[in-house]
Amino acid sequence: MKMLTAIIKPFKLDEVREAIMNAGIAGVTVSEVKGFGRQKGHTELYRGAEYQVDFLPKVKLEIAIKKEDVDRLVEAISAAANTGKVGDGKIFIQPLEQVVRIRTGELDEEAL
Amino acid sequence: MKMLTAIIKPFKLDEVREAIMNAGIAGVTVSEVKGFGRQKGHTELYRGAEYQVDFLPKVKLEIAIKKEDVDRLVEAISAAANTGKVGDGKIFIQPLEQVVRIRTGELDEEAL
Amino acid sequence: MKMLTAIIKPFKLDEVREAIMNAGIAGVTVSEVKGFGRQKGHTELYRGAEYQVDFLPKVKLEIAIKKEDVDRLVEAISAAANTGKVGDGKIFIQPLEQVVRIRTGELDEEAL
Amino acid sequence: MENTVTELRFALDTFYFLISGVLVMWMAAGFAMLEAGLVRSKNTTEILTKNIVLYAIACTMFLLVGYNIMYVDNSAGGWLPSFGSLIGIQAEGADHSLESDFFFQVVFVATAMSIVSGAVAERMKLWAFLIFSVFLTGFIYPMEGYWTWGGGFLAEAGFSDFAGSGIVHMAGAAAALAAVILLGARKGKFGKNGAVHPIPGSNMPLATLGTLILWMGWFGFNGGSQLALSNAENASAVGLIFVNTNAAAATGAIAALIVSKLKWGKADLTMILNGALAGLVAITADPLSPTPLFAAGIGAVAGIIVIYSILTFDKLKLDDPVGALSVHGVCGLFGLLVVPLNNEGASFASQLYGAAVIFGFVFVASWIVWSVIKVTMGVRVSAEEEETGMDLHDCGVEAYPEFTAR
Amino acid sequence: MENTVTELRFALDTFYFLISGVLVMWMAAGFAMLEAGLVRSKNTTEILTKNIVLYAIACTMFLLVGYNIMYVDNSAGGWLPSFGSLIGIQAEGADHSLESDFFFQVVFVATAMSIVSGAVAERMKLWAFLIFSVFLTGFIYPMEGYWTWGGGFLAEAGFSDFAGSGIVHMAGAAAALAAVILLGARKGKFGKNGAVHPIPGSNMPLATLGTLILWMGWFGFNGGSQLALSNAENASAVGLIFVNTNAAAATGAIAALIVSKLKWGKADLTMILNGALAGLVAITADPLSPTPLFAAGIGAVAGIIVIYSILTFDKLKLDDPVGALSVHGVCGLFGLLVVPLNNEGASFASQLYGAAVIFGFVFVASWIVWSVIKVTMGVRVSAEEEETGMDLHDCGVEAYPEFTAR
Amino acid sequence: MENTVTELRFALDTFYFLISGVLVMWMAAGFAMLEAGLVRSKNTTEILTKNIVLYAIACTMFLLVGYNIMYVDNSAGGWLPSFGSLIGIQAEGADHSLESDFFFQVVFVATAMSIVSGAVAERMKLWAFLIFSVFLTGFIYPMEGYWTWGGGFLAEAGFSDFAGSGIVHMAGAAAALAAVILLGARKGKFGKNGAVHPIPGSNMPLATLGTLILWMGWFGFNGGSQLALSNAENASAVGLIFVNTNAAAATGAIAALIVSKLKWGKADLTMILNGALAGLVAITADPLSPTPLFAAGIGAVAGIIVIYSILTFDKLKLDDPVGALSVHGVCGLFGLLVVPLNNEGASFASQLYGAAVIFGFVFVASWIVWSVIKVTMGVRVSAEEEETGMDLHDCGVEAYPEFTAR
Ligand SMILES: Nc1ncnc2c1ncn2[C@@H]1O[C@H](COP(=O)(O)OP(=O)(O)O)[C@@H](O)[C@H]1O
Ligand SMILES: Nc1ncnc2c1ncn2[C@@H]1O[C@H](COP(=O)(O)OP(=O)(O)O)[C@@H](O)[C@H]1O
Ligand SMILES: Nc1ncnc2c1ncn2[C@@H]1O[C@H](COP(=O)(O)OP(=O)(O)O)[C@@H](O)[C@H]1O
Repeated sequence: MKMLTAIIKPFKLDEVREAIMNAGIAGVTVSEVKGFGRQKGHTELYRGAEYQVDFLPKVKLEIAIKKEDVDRLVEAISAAANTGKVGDGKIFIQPLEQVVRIRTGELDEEAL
Repeated sequence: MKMLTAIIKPFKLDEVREAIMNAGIAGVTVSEVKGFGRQKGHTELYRGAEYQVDFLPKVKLEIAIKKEDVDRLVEAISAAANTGKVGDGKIFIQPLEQVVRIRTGELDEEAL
Repeated sequence: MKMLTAIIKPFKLDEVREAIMNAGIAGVTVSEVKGFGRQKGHTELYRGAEYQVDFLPKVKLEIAIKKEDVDRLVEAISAAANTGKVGDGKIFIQPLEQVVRIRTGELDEEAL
Repeated sequence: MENTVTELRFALDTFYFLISGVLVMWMAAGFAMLEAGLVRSKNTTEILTKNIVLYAIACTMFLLVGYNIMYVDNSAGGWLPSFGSLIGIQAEGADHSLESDFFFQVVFVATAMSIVSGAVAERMKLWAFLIFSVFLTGFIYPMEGYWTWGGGFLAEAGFSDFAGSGIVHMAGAAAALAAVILLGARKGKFGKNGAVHPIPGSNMPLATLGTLILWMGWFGFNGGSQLALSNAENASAVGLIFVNTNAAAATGAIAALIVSKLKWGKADLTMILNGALAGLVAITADPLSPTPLFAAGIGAVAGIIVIYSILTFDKLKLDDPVGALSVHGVCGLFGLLVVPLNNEGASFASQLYGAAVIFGFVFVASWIVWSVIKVTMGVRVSAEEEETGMDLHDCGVEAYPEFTAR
Repeated sequence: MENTVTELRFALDTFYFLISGVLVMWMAAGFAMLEAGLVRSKNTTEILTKNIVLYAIACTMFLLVGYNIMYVDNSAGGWLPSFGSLIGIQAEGADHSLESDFFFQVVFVATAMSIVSGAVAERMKLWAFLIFSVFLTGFIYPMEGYWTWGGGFLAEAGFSDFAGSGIVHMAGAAAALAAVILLGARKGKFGKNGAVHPIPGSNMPLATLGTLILWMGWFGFNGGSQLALSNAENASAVGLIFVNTNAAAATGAIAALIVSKLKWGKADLTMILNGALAGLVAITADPLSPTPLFAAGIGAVAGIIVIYSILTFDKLKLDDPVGALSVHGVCGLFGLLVVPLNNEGASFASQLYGAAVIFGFVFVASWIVWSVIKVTMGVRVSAEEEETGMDLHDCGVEAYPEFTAR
Repeated sequence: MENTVTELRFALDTFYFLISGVLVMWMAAGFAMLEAGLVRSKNTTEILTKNIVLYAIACTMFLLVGYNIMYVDNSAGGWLPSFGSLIGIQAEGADHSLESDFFFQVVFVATAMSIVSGAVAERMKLWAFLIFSVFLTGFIYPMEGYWTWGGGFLAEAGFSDFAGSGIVHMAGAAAALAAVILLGARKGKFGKNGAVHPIPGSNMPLATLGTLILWMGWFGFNGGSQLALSNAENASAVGLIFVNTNAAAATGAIAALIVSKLKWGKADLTMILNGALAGLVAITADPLSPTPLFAAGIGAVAGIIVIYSILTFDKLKLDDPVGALSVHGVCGLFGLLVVPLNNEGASFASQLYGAAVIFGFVFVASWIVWSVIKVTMGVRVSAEEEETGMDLHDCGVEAYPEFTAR
């Protein structure tokens, strides 16, 4: 199993969620994050002093999936989250050794 | 070492935290997330238009532990977080290669 | 590649971000978390009842990097985040198998 | 010319009633903000809904039946009011317009009802609350109000309650107490062995704003209760009432601050807010007879009482998220009982009698209404709704609905 | 002595104007809070900026030209106002100070303009809005205001609009409607097949506070529009106006609650808030002639209308984040049309005529101004700015700028 | 009959004082909200506590000693006040009730003190602040107030300050300046090489609400300072004061908007808010003599001054989170100095003299008190408390205590 983490632009969340569902994946955990990267931040103004805000709002999705679903899902997310502009985000794939469904105690692929 | 990530229902946080402490684990990092899964969301109403909210509030706990503590901790969390109703959440276990305690520079199991 | 996760004190964020940039790393994802550990919480008071708040505000940084950058970055973060007081936080290092840049489809080290 | 002057007096007194009424109406916003600040955000939309709708219901019911019950064509010294039509008709030679009087009175009813919403917050069904508010504002309050302000038997008995420490505030608290007992505490408030687990409200700026709105509105509440302004005596009286009202609130806040600092080493903001309100409630029974210094003393004592009262209700496991029972009930009673110290027209016995009658009647009548509601439709939301928050269930939208995890 | 009394009447009426004006000025805060609560947090600083600056512009423009256009030296029954200098000079033997009248009138203009900001929220350029506000408050509103309140041809035609259901509220809505059409809907509001995707506002306590502020301010709005208080007849009239205004708001809220409960099973808070405002707008056309019961009826009907109107605008894909078109436009018209039921001086025909003239003129004039702005500087922010939020682009700081992810 | 009329005038003037006082009291909420909005959320509970308690202390101290020092039995033209008992006794043949005068004056004191809390926000110990407020409101302010308004030597010297640009606002700023210097800047505000790191406040809607509350309250502040209303001349004066006050605030906001747009390309909301307040402070020195157009001019200039003043204080590394030194100090001085342009009774020299005396006295007296506090209990919280926020340390509860990560 793999743990797939995607960082995307916030306003793309709905489209990405649909893409994930259409790919037949049943669960996602989402959080709000701030991202810093190639996309440049913006200058804010407060009481006459300008300052640079480098952290931009992003949304992080964590999705535990079977190994064989990885490619399909990466494609689906990439397609849905792409705007072609810098800052579209990344997908990270990490090993996942075990999954437990708390309610039933089911394990691993059964628990996804 | 392993990194254990648990997604639970928010109101279970206190009980789960106690269970973790009782299992002799000394540290946890917690964040608020929204979860999407088998548990269905709810219909909200705003200015006469109903809409479906699929993301439900969940709490995510990240716990770095020794390999030999995994089973004990999974059991403790499962027991504390279980309500028997859909949406109780999951536990994910991932490999953890190295830990550093920033304050002292201690490494790995010493740093937990 | 590795995924490096650092938990630090919130007011150290700016310094740590600079340290990361100076180490030549181009991207970071940041989130607000609450931490529980050796550092003790504080007693709050509400309407005449005191209560213990164990979760302290922390900031979590997630940084995907090349294997060879790990040591350098750990050192840079440790130096910047260190106050010498309990609660300075930890750095966790986990395996990272694949990275995709959504905008271009670039993979792995190219995508960092 | 004489006529012009008489009419001018009529106009000034009418204006004074109306402006006082606007200030009291504004207290509806004060209660709404105070309560919105002191509940958790998952119950905030619901408490806002309760507050605005209860004001609307109070105004409507008091127009339809309440004012009539309380003031129109009643016999002096009686127990039972007469029933006539709506708000009656302007008397010949009245000092001010009937409608301005009605307006001033109607906003009082809403105040009484607002007291209840805070005490039952975070667990009472929206519709149970709204149905109760029909009864309190249409019948229970007007009935007991008639006994004193409408010239009924309590007035005759020498009971003295200038602006309503008892008739409005303690009455509201009595209705709230019945509900608090029937409802039970919020889940998680009380632990084993008498442990009290505080459930912090979500928004301190709103709670503070609400308190300052109430403080402002109280000048209308007490100042308007002189019921006339247009000659030197009355105007001077109103001036003194303003000064005393302000002084009692100020010392109430300071006293609560000091007790809080001495007891816990910290300035417990919501206790200070309650201290100010406690001073206001206590002085309301007679803001005219004391000197400003004495008024300051009354406020200070009320500011101390309110803290110990809140702690005591917690010990009794009576869960009151905003402290309404202590602020309006206990300090309302305290206010009534200190009247004789400054006002020769009142006696300790008559004050006690009046307080007992009002409390007893409102408590029992409310208990009956709440009980009927409990048996028929239920008063308490389900455990699951309480957990998820009442906003989603009753109102459909959260108070701060943006994605930010709650 | 006679002189003293005359001056005293002058003083009381002046004071009455000023206090009424303060209450209406306070409505600026009401609109600001209501709108801040009903937009997303990424557009909140910008809507706050619009609200405070529009008030400032309205006050300045009405001083420079507006009051002159509307009231000074105009011919009776005319179409075109005369032009003179500023606010004119106090007439001999006036009943109240000219400045107090100006103050009362100037805050009305701001109200008309405040209506627009809500309807165009979350997508209109700050500066396009501010430039339009110069025209509306300096020229368009004063012009149509002159036709009735300044003694122009609509007054002559028997059109009756006591406190401005049409002249202020529907006029504001007409200007807003032109903008809403030219602007288009917010991105994401309307889906395929007529789907409506609600875009919840960010802060329900602010929206509720705003509504209660407006409710409070309305006593000045309607109560002050009697324009005199200092004899028994006028004072009684003002008293009745207060009661009717309050009754209509209360039943508006209750009616909206009931419709919401019946239709969707829930208490839709922002609909209830709109219901209260709908009742207020509707009674504004004539808060003096109806009995309180009838006023309550008008409010209730308005509370029902407003919900169906909001749903209809959604169907028409006219995006109005706060419901301003329905509350001020539709219920303003409704208010005008029910005047003849209680007021013999008004006829259905003249009301319709007046409504059509005001709506037509303001809509067309606004359309022209908006169009010129659209062609020259543009009215709508870029798609990207809309996405990121207008706060960063127009104002530079977010409403809640702390690190906490938005 | 003559008596009735005299009493009626007495009643109207008393009422006018009381209502004006209520509006000024309401400014306490304005300062509380403005400051709560402009500090970080970790210091919000504490600033709320400071604001409500300082109001309470001001009211109590002014009752106990302040009013007596300032107004009772003093010799004309003197330096030192006499000491008597409390607020004195109503004079024979007074125009209005003594208590109404006291009430109006007491709320002014609170305003002066409110100015301080904003400037020292986010780093001054709660109790150091509260102890200072005892001295400012009980002694320092009443002393310098006596010199002009109590008939002391500044009044004799021809110093003219109608409603307190100097006596209230600049005085408050002088006390604040002493504290700002002694305290030092917030950690992180100033970087190397004169870099200014803005520390955005946490809640723009609250800051805007606070400003609009202050704007509203200012009608009482300036309008009530005419001190009489009940004849045509006074009533007309009050009317003009309202118009001028409103005009200056409006143009202050607009001017700040324009400067902000020209300088930075954006509409800096908190600068606009400060601009409105700057206009209000500046017109306060004489809201009666200028024409409305001239008042608008004064407001506009103040709106420009305030921006450059804020930038200058930043350059001087004097850290003032809310801009109180600029709004109340610099614009208060500006207001004093333009009085002679419209008011023949005032001369530039006497204005300068009065300003210097007030500023000098309040600054030095405050410096002494602050210094004693600094030496004995300390004025500044520890670096660690500053980091964690003052709410936890001083008050025990955060402003928004729900789990949501701060
Ligand atoms: N090395 C990294 N580690 C963790 N997160 C990263 C890394 N690089 C980028 N990110 C995340 O991805 C987001 C987008 O990255 P950015 O470099 O701005 O644009 P792009 O994805 O187009 O290359 C960042 O805001 C950050 O949240
Ligand atoms: N494949 C997944 N990857 C990541 N998180 C998941 C996944 N499936 C479920 N979750 C998380 O677990 C929560 C509970 O899952 P759900 O399917 O609703 O119920 P259950 O845990 O009872 O199976 C979800 O809200 C989501 O946060
Ligand atoms: N075993 C762990 N797993 C996950 N997070 C941890 C763990 N131990 C500590 N943390 C995180 O690190 C933070 C600091 O840890 P703490 O034990 O308080 O101090 P120190 O880092 O000095 O040892 C905690 O608040 C928590 O967020």
